[in-house]
Amino acid sequence: MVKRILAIVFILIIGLWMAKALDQVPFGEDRMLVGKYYLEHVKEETGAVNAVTAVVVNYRGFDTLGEVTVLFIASTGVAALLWRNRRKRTAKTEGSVVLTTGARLLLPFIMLFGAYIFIHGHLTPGGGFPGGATIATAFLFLYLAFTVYEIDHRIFEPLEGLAGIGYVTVGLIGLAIGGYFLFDWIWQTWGLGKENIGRLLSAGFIPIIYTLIGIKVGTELTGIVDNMVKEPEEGGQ
Amino acid sequence: MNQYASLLIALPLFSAFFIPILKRISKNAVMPFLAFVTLIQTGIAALVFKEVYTTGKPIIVLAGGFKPPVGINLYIGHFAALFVLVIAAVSFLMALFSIKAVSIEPKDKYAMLFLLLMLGATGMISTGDIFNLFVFMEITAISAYALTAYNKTGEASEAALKYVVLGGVGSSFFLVGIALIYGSLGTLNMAHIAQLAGLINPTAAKVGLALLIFGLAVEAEQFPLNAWAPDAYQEAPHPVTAMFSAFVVKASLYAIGRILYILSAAEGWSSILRLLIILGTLTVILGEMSALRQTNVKRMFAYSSIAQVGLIAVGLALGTAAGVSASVFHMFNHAIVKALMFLAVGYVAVELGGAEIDKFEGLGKRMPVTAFAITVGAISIIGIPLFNVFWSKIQLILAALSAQYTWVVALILGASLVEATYYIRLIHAIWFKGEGEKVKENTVLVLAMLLLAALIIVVGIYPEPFWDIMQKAGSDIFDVAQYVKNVPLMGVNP
Amino acid sequence: MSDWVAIFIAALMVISAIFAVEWRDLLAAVVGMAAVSLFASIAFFFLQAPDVAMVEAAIGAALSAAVFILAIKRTERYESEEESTGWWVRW
Amino acid sequence: MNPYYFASIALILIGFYAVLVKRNVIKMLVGLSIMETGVNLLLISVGYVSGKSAPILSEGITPDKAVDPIPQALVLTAIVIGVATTALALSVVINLYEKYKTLNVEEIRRLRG
Repeated sequence: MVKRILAIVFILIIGLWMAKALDQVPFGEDRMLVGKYYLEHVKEETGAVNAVTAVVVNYRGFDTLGEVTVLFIASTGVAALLWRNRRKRTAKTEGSVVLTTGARLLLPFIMLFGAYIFIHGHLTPGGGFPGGATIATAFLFLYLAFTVYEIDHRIFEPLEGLAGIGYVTVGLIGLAIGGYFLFDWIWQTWGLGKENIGRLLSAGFIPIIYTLIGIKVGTELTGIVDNMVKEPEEGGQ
Repeated sequence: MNQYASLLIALPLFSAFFIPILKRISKNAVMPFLAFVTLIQTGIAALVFKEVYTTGKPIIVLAGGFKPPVGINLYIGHFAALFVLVIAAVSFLMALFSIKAVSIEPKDKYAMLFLLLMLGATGMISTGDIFNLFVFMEITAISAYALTAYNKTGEASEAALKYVVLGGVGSSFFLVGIALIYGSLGTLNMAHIAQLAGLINPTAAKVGLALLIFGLAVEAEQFPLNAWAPDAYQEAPHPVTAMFSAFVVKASLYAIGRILYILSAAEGWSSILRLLIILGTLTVILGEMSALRQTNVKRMFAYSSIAQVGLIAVGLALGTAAGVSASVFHMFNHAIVKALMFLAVGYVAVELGGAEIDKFEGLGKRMPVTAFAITVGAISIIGIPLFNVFWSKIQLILAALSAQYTWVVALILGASLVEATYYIRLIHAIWFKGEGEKVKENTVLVLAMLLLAALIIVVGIYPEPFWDIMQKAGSDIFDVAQYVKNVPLMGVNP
Repeated sequence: MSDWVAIFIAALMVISAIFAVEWRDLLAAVVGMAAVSLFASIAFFFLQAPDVAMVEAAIGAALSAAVFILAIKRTERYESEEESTGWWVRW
Repeated sequence: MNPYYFASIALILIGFYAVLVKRNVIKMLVGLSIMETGVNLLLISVGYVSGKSAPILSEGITPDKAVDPIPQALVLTAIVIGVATTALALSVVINLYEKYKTLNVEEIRRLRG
């Protein structure tokens, strides 16, 4: 009990301290500096309508590369930590009829929807991350519905690696063509799609990168789920 | 041409993504591939180092071709060039060691995590953007969590869990700090922040800076948040321990120094300096006291490492150019010494099956070269003249004296005395106790250890050229005006 | 008007967070956590951040809760009662 | 004080409380997740400008009518990083439970001093 009170006092001190500092950053005021630059130049410099996407993929592309890497580390780490000689799924009961048929029927639609989200990332809210998560949800449904279902590791792991290699390669092509790593060569050097800003075929390499991210995020999250579901067999260590 | 320095980031990433495909072709190729990639990385880092130190100008890598503060830039100045080389070289040696030391499956995952740990530290040191620093810190931290738990024993999982919990709290605090700084300045680029630092609201700056330092203190092993360090050092695979001590900590310490000095124009900044100096002092005292009562040598070295890191933090917080340069010198020396010592101890643990102190009895007769390496490292870290750490400790003392912190001098001398106690106990056990059969030592590892030991002695005998390099690297952190001038900021001004 | 909406969402978030921390049944706690994420995602919509709202709903609420539930399935479901005395994260 | 600011600080503190006081490992990770949600909410609130709309520049929304896009980009990154940490931590917990058959941290203190 003493400890709990101590903890609460300590936490309240931190809270007051943060609140005092936040008072100096009033809510709802316009303090944009670099943000204003982004909003004013986003269409001509990247061709994207959704400024957040342009910031994520173009202006702060390094962050996104790092973010994809973090997810890659997580999926690799989960696979490394839960690695055993022999593993299998131990669920006993099949899902109900609704779940099994639903999962079978809905799978292509959910995947199409995920693909739609990440291809339209430069126009509407969304992008590679929610798109990939949607695809992973489809596989999660399959795992819940069928007791013996398992993804094909010979396809998934290399696909994950290939998507990552694709991202780095797009960046390196930018280095070769434009002289900068992650340079948007499609938009800034070739000028493709300048006339249809606001339609699908525009915004330089954003759709390409978001497709790669979508595939990567989808496979990685599915891999994490797969590793969490399978339990070690008796005696297999 | 300078943009090709971005290969420092691109190469490890590309290789890590390539390993799942390589595994399909040949499983045995993974570890040699790891050594090969780190060797190439060392080559690129050496080229970058040569470029920076011959021209005297930093290399600025612009991601996506946007000028800062609009785009993210990498700033490879004198400090970053030096430490990127240290990181790559240590990684190469540890990759060689991994071939021998890592026997637990899945090795391909180990290789990926290894490369990404190296990538994260490289990125932390070279980035010029405060949020990008966070991303690279998380890359480093998350691969470090996974590598800590890699042995899959109960103790390793426990150590990793401590690390995850502290790291998660730290990264949340770091983000709150970023929110405060961004909220009051509207920019994330470090040079731009430094340029506008005079305008920042003092309360927001103080709290934000303190939160950023607390966030980084987890990785930098400063006092209240370093409970994970001894456990993780003890339980991680041996090459990984050496990497933690040699450069993961150093990268975070650099980040603390950089963030501290870019906001030096803010009002009330010196109170943060005082906070950091107190944290560093407590870290030194507690680290040395705990090291005294350890029986596991790896854990003892871990506490010793924590104490040295505390000294570096104290040096960074002195607030003078001499203090920062001395800190950088100490970082460099400590990186070499601890890489050598953890390599040697790990090798002993692999060969003799454990790192308890009784395994070290008679080591002088059983594994003479390894014993010699440990002895050189121990003597050096105590601060005996003609070894490298002596010079950095002297420089730290001089800097503390000129900054009027006499008690820091007492702290450094006292720490050296305590170190002498426990290291001499270890040396005694190695050379004057016990007997045993001779173990055949691996040629590659012997060469690696002799190389590092030779480097220690060379720095110890000819410190001047190295001290010149360190002064340049130190002023790279301290001289913020020059830093702002070096970064090609485009005029986005309030 | 929008002030009241903000206060309402904020209160919901705080209440679900308190429940998530205090419930002894870990599954319920995870559901509480997912509820915090969902309300946060609604708050993001009101704060004009639809991209973030989508990611928070898809990743922060759904997948992270799923991963938690899978982990609970492989460990145990109820938190033990006793109160501890020491600080865990220390040397 | 603004309700969103209040909620984000409250979430951070509640999460931190769980990490400090709770002895159940999964409960601590729930606390960390709540903390991360609070931080994300704080970042978005800092970037909000009252009376402006989302930074998607179609259908007559001009640059001076949109909120700051940077915090939103940052939070996208932060959410993904948070999930990555959580997943990794949970696999550590699974390993821990296999070895010790308990989730109580007081019972799994093997590493001391």
